[in-house]
Amino acid sequence: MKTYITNKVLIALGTICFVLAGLDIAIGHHGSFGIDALPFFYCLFGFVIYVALIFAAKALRRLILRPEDYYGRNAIDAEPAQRPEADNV
Amino acid sequence: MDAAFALIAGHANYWLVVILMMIGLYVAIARGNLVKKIVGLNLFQTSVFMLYISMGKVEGGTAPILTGLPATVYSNPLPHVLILTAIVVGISTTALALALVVRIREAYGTIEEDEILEIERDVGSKS
Amino acid sequence: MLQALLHQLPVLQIVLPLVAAPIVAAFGGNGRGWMIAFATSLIAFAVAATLFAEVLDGSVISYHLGGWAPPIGIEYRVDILNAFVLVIVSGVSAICLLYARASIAAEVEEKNHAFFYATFLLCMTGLLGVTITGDAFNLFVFLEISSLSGYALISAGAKRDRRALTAAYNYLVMGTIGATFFVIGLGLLYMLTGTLNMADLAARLTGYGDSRTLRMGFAFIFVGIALKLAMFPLHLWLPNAYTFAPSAVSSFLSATATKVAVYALLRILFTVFGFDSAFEANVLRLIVLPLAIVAIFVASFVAIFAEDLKRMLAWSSIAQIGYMLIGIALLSHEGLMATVIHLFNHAVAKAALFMVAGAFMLRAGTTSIPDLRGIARDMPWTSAAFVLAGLSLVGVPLTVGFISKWYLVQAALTQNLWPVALLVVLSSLLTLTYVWRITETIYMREAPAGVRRSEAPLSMLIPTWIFTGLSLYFGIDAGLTSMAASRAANALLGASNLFWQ
Amino acid sequence: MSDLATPALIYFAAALVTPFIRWHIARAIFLLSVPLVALATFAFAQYGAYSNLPFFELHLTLFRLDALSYVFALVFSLAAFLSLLYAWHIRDRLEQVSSLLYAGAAIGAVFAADLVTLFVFWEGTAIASVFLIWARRTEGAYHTGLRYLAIQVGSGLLLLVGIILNYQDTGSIAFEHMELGSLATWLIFLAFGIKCAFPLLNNWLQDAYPAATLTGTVTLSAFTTKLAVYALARGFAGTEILIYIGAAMTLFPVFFAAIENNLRRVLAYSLNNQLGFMVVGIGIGTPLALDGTVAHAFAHVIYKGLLFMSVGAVLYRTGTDKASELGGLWKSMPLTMMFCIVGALSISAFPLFSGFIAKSLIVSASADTGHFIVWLVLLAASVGVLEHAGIKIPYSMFFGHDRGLKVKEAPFHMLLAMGLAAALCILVGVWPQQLYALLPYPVDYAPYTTDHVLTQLQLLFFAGLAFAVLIRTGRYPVELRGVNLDIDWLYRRFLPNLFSRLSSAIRALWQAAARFAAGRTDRALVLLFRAHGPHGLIARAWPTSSMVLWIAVLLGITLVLSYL
Repeated sequence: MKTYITNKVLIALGTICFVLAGLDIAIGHHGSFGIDALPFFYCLFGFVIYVALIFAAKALRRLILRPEDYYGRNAIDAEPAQRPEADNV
Repeated sequence: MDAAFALIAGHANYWLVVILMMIGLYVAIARGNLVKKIVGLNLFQTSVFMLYISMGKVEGGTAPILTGLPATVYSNPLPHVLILTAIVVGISTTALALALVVRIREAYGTIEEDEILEIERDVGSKS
Repeated sequence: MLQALLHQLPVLQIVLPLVAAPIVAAFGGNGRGWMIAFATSLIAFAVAATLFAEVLDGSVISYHLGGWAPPIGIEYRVDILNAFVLVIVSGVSAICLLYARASIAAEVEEKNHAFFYATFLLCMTGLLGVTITGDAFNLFVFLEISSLSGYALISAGAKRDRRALTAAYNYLVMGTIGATFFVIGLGLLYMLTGTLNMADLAARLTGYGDSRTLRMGFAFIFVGIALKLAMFPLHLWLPNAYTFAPSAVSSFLSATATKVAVYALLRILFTVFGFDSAFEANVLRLIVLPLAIVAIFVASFVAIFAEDLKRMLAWSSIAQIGYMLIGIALLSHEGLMATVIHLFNHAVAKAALFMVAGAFMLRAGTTSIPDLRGIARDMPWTSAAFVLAGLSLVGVPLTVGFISKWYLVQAALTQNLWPVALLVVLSSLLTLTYVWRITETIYMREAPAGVRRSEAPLSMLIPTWIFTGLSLYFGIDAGLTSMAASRAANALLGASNLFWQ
Repeated sequence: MSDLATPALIYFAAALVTPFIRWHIARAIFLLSVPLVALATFAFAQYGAYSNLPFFELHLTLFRLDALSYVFALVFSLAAFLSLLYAWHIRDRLEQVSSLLYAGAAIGAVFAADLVTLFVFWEGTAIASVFLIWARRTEGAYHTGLRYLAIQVGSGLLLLVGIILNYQDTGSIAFEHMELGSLATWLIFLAFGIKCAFPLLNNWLQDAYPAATLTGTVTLSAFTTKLAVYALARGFAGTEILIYIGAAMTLFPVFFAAIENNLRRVLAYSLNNQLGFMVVGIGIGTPLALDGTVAHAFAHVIYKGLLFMSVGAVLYRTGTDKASELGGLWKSMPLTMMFCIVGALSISAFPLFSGFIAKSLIVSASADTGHFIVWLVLLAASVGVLEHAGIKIPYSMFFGHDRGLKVKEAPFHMLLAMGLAAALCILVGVWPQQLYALLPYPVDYAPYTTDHVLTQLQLLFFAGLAFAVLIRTGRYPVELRGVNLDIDWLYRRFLPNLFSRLSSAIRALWQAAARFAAGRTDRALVLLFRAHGPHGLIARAWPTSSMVLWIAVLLGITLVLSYL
């Protein structure tokens, strides 16, 4: 299956991140609490939290995912797709 | 003993009124026939008339018609007058009630309350 | 000349409709009856409004019937409270008569119209009389005039449904017992005091102190009036009577008859008994308050499940009377204000709602709720009036209903009766439920296919909207009602010497 | 009569007229003019209280213009204009009228200087807005609307009780700062909290917003919750508990949003998360934090509206808003995609976009006041925002799996509305001083420092990198059809089940005890109905004898009580 996140995109993103991390060394940043003044704090925080969030959400889904007609056949989630360009969507 | 006697005899009019009142109310409650209910109602009202009238009696008083004699003791005429009015009200009530009973009889073919309720419930559950 | 006429206003208030009634009965054929009745009610309203304006400053007009001075002669006594009720009764009569023309033409047989309007005028005479008189026995007579003509008016619904007859009969039996109880109580008071003038009674009763006869008299009078005002569980006559009466009559009686009874209760409780006895407080606190609360909930539930619009409105009346009784039972200035304002609110809103029911009856031929599906499409103005008047019944802000509930809740809270306050607020949800149920049916449901109903005639729409407009107008500009209510409450409490004041 | 001046009246008057304009283009133009006219009435007015309406023993003030109410009314007017422009094609008068009433009520509430007026408009927003859901005219929408209405009206009732109690306590109905402590203030706080979708009170939002019409959702997203933010800011600024409530609000929706399939519901969770930032700001209560809250509310209304518009445009063209059915639309709807990405960048707080210059104030304020944990939570929540609103929304609609959908670009008026909103996002992001000048307190804050820009970019890009890596390794969650349970499970499944279990248990007991098998009792209401229904014990016609008996009973009780 075709994906939009091609190697090129990955490399581009990686490069930007590399540059940003480099700037952290070159310019440095200040922090309010000490821990956030550490080098690469924001880089690591962003990456780790994102991954953790996704895994936590996937675990959550195991618990709470139900079929669309769980709340009844007439619930809004179980309604069939609307006719495109209908006014009352 | 005397006291008990006084309680009964001294208030004889009240006792009569109360008994009559109870009979009237009982008829109104217990009888399913609409006309009999009205009779009960009449008894009930009449008992009240008697309460008023007996109330107006003054010991040793005469009928409240001016005699011209200075020492005459009159019974109190006011309750009597009031009761005249109340009697008129009572008659109107009875007349209206009887008229209604006639109409009910035309509409339902019966004047027994339980039969009428039966018919009405059938209508109610159908509609 | 004019001045002389002005002095006769109190008696004119009664005599005009009383004299007009036989005229209507005799010459009222071909629609003339309606004309005369309507004109009379308009004049009566003008008289009531003039009286109201005169006593607005708190003064009292005392009129001696036939020139006989009270306490022997009969006195008509107008103060701000009963002038307010007079305005309500005569105003509602006029507007209901305006409405009645089209509605009665459809619901009552042509040959009976003259008698119908004559009876209507008599009923109005009775209600006005109860309100204006200062004599307790006279009050009974007027009460019976209004009740008897009321039974006849209700039975006029027999053309549509014969159950109107049994409803009228039941009401008659109950009403007569109630009135007789009232007379018994009055007799006992007369035995004690030898007077029947209310002001005089009040003055003498304070001198007599407590006695068994007094208490017994109070109990009889209280039960008698409670029956007339349909206090739960003495309400059993009301649902059928209001359901099967012609719509104009339902509208008229629901707006006036029970209100006048509430007024009579206020008069007796506060003016005559003067309210200095613990036993009255007992009765109010231990009987009226709980029964009123039960009434609100039970009657609201019945209204929620009702299948017929008029029956729903009738049960809702029983619930609304509960609010007025709570206001009385709280025995405070704010509570009485709530009662008086609610009196007005309910008169106006319920009259409008019954008029809407009548319009539906006229155009759709039924008031059965399932049959009214989608009727808002065909009768938008009537339906909109229902929603607005319904909101006033619920007590939504910007309607009169909110103001009376506000005072009621305040009154309950100042006495730390917060469960009562809470129940009052909760019960509004029930009211909302049954109003909403109708709104949903008439607006959201598909109309039955092929059914087309035209909008109600203007002669019915205008009265409906007058009432609806009033309940909105006085909800926003609450000055007049709350001022009148406040002064009325003052007058009532001032007449009595509440022991905790 | 009395002084009823408030800009809300213009909306209400227009709502009265709207149904009678027959030609729909004329109606649409008329609608568009309403927010502008209303805006003109207060945009250039001096601050102050303008109306004084005696209302029995109280005095109502319908129109109070100060810095706080000005900003909110301004952004509400903009939102009303944009959503009406977006809804240009709508011919349904019900929806148009309720949009006007809803916007009017929200603006009226913002200008209310006393609690009674606030209450009236508060309930007004509830009642007017539910028609935006019902305008969808399906059974599901009807039931969802009822749930929404019950909760919203419930919030109003709590508010009313709170107001009455507060009046008892203080003798005042003025809407000013309050201290939590009495029952009255707690009730008011709770009422605000429900409308603000506090954790556990939040679910009406996720339940209702995806159920409205596509244009209705855009309108809904602007007013109700921001009104609650306004009310909290006015009444409870600096209340400490709000900091923690807000922090929880920023975090928990993030997980739900990540796995939600319905894109409008994703945005509803995201809305919840954004409200969290504002609530934190209110809780901190320093001038910087409050400015941040107001600025964020302003920016948020615009970019969240923009995102809802882009999802709505896709829904309009494809007929669905479910991620599992969408993808690859960038070719057919390039402009919508562009605007959507502007919204996504704004909400993720990329520098040069409006979210950045607003959210930074709140995050900085939390750091300044030394709330370390809260600060960390906000930072983590920012990553979450990027995940579901910044990446998932545009990615799943315009990229993701190409479903081969062949559709047209969104209609012109939608593009115009989105373009205006996008332009606003960028304008505010690039020139924040214009927005800062409107804020209640003077702002001495420079968002564009090297430090700040750099750390923000690091945070966002590394999170983006994580996304790319997860996608490539196949660990990013696939979009699945289905519903995810939330608090609404309690009242949509658990309680009904419990009731039916209970009632069947009661039925079993009842039958065993009385051997009284009479009809079905599978609903709790049936017992009630049996007593009160048309043929129930209480409701049916009674013979006169029983009535008379009641009279006797009551007389007896009265006599007994009289002799006590």
